Amino acid sequence: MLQIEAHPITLQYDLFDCIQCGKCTGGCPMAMKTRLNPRSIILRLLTAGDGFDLEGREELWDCTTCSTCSSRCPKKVNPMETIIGLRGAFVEKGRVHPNVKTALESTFRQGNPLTMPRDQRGAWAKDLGLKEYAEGTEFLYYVGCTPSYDPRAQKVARSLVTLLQKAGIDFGVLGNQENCCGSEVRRLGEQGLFEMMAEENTETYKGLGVKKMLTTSPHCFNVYRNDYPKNGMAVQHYTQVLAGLVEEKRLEFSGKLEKTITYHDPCYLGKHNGIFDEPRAVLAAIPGATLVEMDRSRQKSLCCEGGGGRMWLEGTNPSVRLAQMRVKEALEAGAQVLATACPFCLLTLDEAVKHLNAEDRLQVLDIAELAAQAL
Amino acid sequence: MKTTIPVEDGDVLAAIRAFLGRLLESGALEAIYVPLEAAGGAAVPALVTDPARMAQANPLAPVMPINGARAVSALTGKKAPGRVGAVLRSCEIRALIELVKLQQATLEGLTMIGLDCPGTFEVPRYMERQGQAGGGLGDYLAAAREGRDPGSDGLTLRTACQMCLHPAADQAAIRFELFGLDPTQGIPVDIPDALAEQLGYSAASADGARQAVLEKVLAAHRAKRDGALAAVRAQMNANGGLPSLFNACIRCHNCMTACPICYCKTCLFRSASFDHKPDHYLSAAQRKGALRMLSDALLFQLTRMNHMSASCVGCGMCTSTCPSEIPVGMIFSAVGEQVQAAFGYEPGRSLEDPLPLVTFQANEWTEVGEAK
Amino acid sequence: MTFTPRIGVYVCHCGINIAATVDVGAVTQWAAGLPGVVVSRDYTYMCSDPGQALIQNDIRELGLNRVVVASCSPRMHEPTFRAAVSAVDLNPYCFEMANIREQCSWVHPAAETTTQKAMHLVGSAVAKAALLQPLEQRQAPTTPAALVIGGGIAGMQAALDIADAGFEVTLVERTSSLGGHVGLLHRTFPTLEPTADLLGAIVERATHHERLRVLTEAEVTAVGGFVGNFDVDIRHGHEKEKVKVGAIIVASGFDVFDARRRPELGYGVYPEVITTPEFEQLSQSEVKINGREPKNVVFIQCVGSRDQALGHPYCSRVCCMVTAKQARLVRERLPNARVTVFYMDVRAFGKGFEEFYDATRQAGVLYRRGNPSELIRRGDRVVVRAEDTLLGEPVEVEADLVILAVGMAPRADTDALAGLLKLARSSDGFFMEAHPKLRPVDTAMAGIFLAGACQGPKDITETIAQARAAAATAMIPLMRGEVTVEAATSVVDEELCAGCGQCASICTFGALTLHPTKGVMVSNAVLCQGCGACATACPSGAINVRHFTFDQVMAQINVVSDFRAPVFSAAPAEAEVASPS
Amino acid sequence: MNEQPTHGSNGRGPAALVIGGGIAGIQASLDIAEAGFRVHLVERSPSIGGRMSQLDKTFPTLDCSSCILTPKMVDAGRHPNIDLYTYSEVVQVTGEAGDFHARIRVKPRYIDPEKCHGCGLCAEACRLAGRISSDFNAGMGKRAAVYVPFPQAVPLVYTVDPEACVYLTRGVCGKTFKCKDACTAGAIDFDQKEVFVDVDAATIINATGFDVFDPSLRPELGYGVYPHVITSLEFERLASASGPTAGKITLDGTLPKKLVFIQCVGSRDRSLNLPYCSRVCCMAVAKQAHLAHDRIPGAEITVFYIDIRAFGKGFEEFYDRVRHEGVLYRRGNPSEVLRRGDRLVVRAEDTLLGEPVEVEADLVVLAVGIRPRADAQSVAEMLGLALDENGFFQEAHPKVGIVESNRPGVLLAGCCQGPKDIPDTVAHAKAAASAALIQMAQTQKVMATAHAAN
Repeated sequence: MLQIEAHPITLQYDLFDCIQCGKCTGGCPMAMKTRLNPRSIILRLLTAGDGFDLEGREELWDCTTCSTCSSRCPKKVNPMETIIGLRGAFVEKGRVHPNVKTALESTFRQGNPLTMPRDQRGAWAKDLGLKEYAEGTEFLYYVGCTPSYDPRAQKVARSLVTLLQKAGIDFGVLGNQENCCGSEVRRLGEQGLFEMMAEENTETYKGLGVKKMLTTSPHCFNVYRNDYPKNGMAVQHYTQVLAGLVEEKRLEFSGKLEKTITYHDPCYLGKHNGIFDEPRAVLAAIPGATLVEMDRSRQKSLCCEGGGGRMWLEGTNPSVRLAQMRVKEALEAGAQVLATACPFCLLTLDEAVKHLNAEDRLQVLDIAELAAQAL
Repeated sequence: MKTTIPVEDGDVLAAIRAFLGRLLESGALEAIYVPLEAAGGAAVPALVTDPARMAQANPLAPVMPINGARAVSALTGKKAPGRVGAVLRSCEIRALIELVKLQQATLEGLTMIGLDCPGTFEVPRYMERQGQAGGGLGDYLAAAREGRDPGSDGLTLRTACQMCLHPAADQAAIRFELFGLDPTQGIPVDIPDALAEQLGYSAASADGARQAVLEKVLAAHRAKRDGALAAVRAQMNANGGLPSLFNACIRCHNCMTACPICYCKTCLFRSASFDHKPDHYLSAAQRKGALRMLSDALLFQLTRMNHMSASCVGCGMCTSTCPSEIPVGMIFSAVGEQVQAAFGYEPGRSLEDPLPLVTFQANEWTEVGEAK
Repeated sequence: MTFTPRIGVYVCHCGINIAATVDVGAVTQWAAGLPGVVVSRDYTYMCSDPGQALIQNDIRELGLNRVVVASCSPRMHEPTFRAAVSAVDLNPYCFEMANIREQCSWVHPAAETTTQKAMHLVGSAVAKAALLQPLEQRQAPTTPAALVIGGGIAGMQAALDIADAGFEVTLVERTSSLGGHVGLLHRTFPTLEPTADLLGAIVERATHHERLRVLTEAEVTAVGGFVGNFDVDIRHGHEKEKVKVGAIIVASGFDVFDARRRPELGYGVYPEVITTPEFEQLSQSEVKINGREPKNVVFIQCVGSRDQALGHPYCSRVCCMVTAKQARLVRERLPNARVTVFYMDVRAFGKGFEEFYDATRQAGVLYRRGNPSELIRRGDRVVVRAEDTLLGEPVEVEADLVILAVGMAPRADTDALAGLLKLARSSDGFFMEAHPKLRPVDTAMAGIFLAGACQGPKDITETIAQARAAAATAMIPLMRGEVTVEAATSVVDEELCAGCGQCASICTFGALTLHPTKGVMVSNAVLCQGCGACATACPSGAINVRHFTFDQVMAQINVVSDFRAPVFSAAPAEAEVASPS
Repeated sequence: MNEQPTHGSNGRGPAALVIGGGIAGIQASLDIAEAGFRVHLVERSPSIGGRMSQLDKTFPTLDCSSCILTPKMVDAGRHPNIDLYTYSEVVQVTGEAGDFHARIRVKPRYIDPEKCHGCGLCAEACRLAGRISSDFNAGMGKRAAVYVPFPQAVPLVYTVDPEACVYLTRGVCGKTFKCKDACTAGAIDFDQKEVFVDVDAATIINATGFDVFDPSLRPELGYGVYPHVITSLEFERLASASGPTAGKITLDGTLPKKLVFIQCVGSRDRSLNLPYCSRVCCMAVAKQAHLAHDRIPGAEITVFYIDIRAFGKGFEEFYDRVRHEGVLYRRGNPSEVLRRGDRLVVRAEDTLLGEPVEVEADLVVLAVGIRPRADAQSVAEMLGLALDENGFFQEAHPKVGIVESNRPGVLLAGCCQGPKDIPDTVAHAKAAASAALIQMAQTQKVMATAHAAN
């Protein structure tokens, strides 16, 4: 039995506003392949009187927090946050998947959920001669855990650094001092740890007088922009910075890239924050590249199933993988390169291509890598 | 565009006088409002049409007998009589912008000539020193160059100027930059392109240290301001409160006459509504046991505060004209600052910002009545 | 010679309503001692004929020049007593009421303090009465003509009604033809009859009515004056003309919601996705999409309505029935096509609507409760992804024709028209009516009325009803031939006014304007409702509201703010104290 | 139109006959009278005001109903162009458009309206004081045999209830008439007889209003069996300050903790041959749920519905607000109400949960639908009007002829033509007034030329 009080949750998340219209479940990518049904959860919370039993509701961990439900709700209810809240109840009672427990402890101790040592964080960039961030530098480049430690994702960070240097951007990094932004910690329901990290990081950035920040991952960008306490810091995703540079002609591509590319909108860039055009502007500026759009793009992009802590959770129905569906769609669209702008998408789509052994027909690359190739 | 006016052997005033003269000679302007030097070193505000008279012009005189906004309002009314110029300090320009919003003046046909304002002294103190207050013009400009307080030999700037946060006249069409001025490089001036061609000036950017000096002056003024306002607010909340501050008020209404924002033809307190009948005073006294005679002294101050606190630009004229030396300007700035913050309104910033009382938002002031 | 007030005070028992908690006798006796009072009486029912006769006899015999009645709220019987005093040649504005019922006896227990409060209220009315000035209620003649803005069904119906009643009407229509949105319809619910002849009859009457002048490709450029005497500038083609009218009816209609603002529904991207207005056109010819007759038709409700995220929280009221009607048309034209309707609530509320909705389902239209989340492409078909909330599971419905039931939105140029006529807009962006329940066609501006969807989404029946209601209200000033100009309105003292315009910005009725040459503000007595907001806003105290002047109000405040208990005047009142006859 | 219409109170000139003194009749009469024509307003009950006077608050603005209705009643009662016939009914109508002749039966009040000031002393003295159930309060309040329906009645004249008064039913009432002795104005007169008045009218407006569905026709909901099952009109009277409980929502002195509202009782119900939607109940329930939430701290309120029809201006926003305040809307049409211990249980299927549910309730409120007047058939015959298949008066055309009836010159206003809420009723009544004004303006011109001719 895992009984919780339903009424306080209905008030905290304004669930009474819900008119049960089903738009959330209708668009939810996980509802097609698992028992996850946001609308039904809300109704069961509303009608549960005081006791609501979380026992056996594993599908709550299937949610990828892609925010399709919350972004489309006509009554501005937030089913995604409600699910995150319910995950908090699991965490409080210690009932979490072992992978999640390890990831949370690792973040607490090592400042990253990948159980990697803190003093290795800056290692990827040791030969790139990057500047330690000091007050007065225009940008803080916040690298993020996956691009710092994961070999495949490190390539993205390196490409991005090359681009920034080429465009003469004044930026610095925190190297080993950089701490996890806590985005996935909050999505996994560990609100306490997240708030502690948010305060700590904010103090660090305030101490350093950071005015502008750019991130590799849309998840870090989203958490600094929407979840952190207002600290007067202007945060941008790197595709926004690159799009600006391309437009101001401060970054030109001399090389050629004769490839048909299709762009997968990462949920935390598109659906969460409405950034659809900047990534496409960068791709369009690459000489020789032809851009094709998949049907499910922009607001209708299909989630790669990597967000919301799903990098550490298989989910209740691993037989069907959204990433594989996405790869098929890319192939159908006639693309040779599946471009994206998020380390999680990169890894999950890359794995899906390997799983469908389609490496010869389709390459998964980050926009930073494509842009760097075309320099 | 930015240009510089040549200065022969360091005489900044002469250069400015020449510039103003050329404005009239070239026909760019028919008349210019600018203070003229008069007997005893006084600087008397005047409307000059003869270029020759510009020889006595002294816009740098660190004194402000009247707030120029009042003069320009009278001069322009609903429509400027012709191509007129006005040499104005920042607080005069900002007051004028408020008057335009109150339909008491217009900027059509008016060319505002703004000066960086290092500050002004009280008129009597300035007169006592035959115009040499603060060691005369040279020391005054030197203080402006280094961003120091030009006060010296026991004489300090008017408190309003010591705490002024807008020494630069940003809204003016022509802007003279005096902070960080190195006369040898000429006076940096911002002029509209058309006028520059007419007068034969070409673009030239002087990389003066103005910005740094301006920052220094602002920092000093901000510190002085915070201290002064905190003091007067403490007094307001002490026993006796706000009314006690006006115990010395003698109802001369000088502050109302000098204030650029008080535009009423006849103040309510001078109209028939306030010459009460005898039994009014008696019954009021019977009610309260004792009645301050004449009963409307405090009501006048509160009503004036209510009418103009949103537009108070902090020029300090009210303090300067108060015979009882009540810090009226300080009190009105302390209240005005809070009122303006509450409406997110900065008087004199731009014509586009509507007056707070004229705008209505459906869900404004939801917390009225509850203790903050 | 100086004016000496001779005031009569009449305190009413109102049966037991006042007498139960207020010592009416004590109040009457106390009032007798007030300055200027020559007679003080009390009576059980002052509003009755004998009560009024008391006043009239005293005016004649004692030469009263001011009268105060202490009884109920002025809203109840001020007109009654004003008529009574003017019947004996005392100016109606020399009469003042003290409300000692709603503001005293009905809200306080029977106690000494209640009587004292009544005394204060009477004393305050007497103090004001001494300062009252006679005022005249003028009548302003009205021009027996009307202007209607908008040539849709609302505008035409309103114009026809006023013209039928015998008045000249000018109708201004922006486009080149009459009919508005109804002109684009093919069939209408709940009778499924063709709209062509329905509308045709009205357009026919409108174009051939002897007293109705229709100006197409025309628009109103300026409106001056006030109720009964508007002068309107109209641009017709490229020449201008001026028209003088007594009333204006706004029937400017609505815009269709742009479905592109819900990108995930694929409008403008997938050719298979059209809107209900577009289907209405399509249904008049061959129903073909991509060259072939659709087999699976899906309707989606509430596109752009009931959607706070898009700033359209309101219901557009007509789309449920439009969808039902079009579903029937599809069943009629494509018998073997499957028709599904995705809905949240089916709002078939009007007469015959629920029966029509039943018949639609019986005709084989499948209603599924769910608000579709997105449309995706699958081969040559489009797939509607939604949750069937009654099945409790997400579903994917293939379709080769998807029809979006788009809502109604305020017209893009509402701002311009609102500025022209100084009309307010409600939070949903449509024009705001004076009172949502009891004055649905009036606006805050006297003489300007609303008809049709410009005030909020409506179907044809309700549009016709509201148009005729607007016509009826507009006919009143035209038929009376005059408009009563209330006397208690604002007046500007030109000596004090500095022309700063603060009063104009506060006045919601647009009654204050800057005099073109004198640079002082001028108040329009017809538009002014006497609310007094301008008087409080004026820094110079230059504005006074007649009958509520600064001195009169200060006199009342002086009495009321005198908190000492009113003591019975020891000296015998020289006024005659009469007990009830 | 050149010459001014010679109408007004000089007797000549066309007049309108308005049957029914509810908000529809009042609004139509005021518009016609304001335009300068005469109106005969006939109301069957002792006071004008109709159903609206029984309401506490109105949606979506939550105005108090009497605050916005009373001024209009006073205006109608006092308007020089309106002849008010209350406690009267039209018994016969002849003639045709422009020239109708109607006979009005003025029922005896046994009280002289000229003398009575509505002071209420007679009611206090009456032997049956507090023993007659008040139909104004939907049978919940008590009154005497002599009464005014509600304090703001217009005209404020008392009426002796012929079926209740001991003297009128049994010929004698104790040794002395307690009421007559108490009356200081000498207004009580038991010899009063009914009077017939003939009036002419150019046009007739039928604004006879509606009745409310009797939920005992749905026995499984337990109305009439369980005292804590009431109709929405009864709930309105409980919530009203002038009602039997002065606004306290209670039947037995205690505040109900759990309330369940049931929509569509007697509407959208083909089994009772009531297929139509009564249009107003969704918003009425939303408003009542809000009132319950406001006045009963910690109340748990559930509304069972099929479709929520919040279609009017500001309705959806009001519906959003009520849900936001914590009223739980559950989709399902309850099939029965049972007693379990001292509480009631509402059994229904929550069709979104897809399973049957039982909800406990201290108070069950049935949103009863709108029915045509019981005597609609006889009124129709008297006026020569047709009724539609649901028993409401048939309009000439559902889209463009909504105020005209099948008989030229006779117009329809308000709920007699079909269920409407207050704003739609006011618009409909004003539309009828417009048609009437057109008719009278044309009759006016005919009479003027006729006069000129002879």
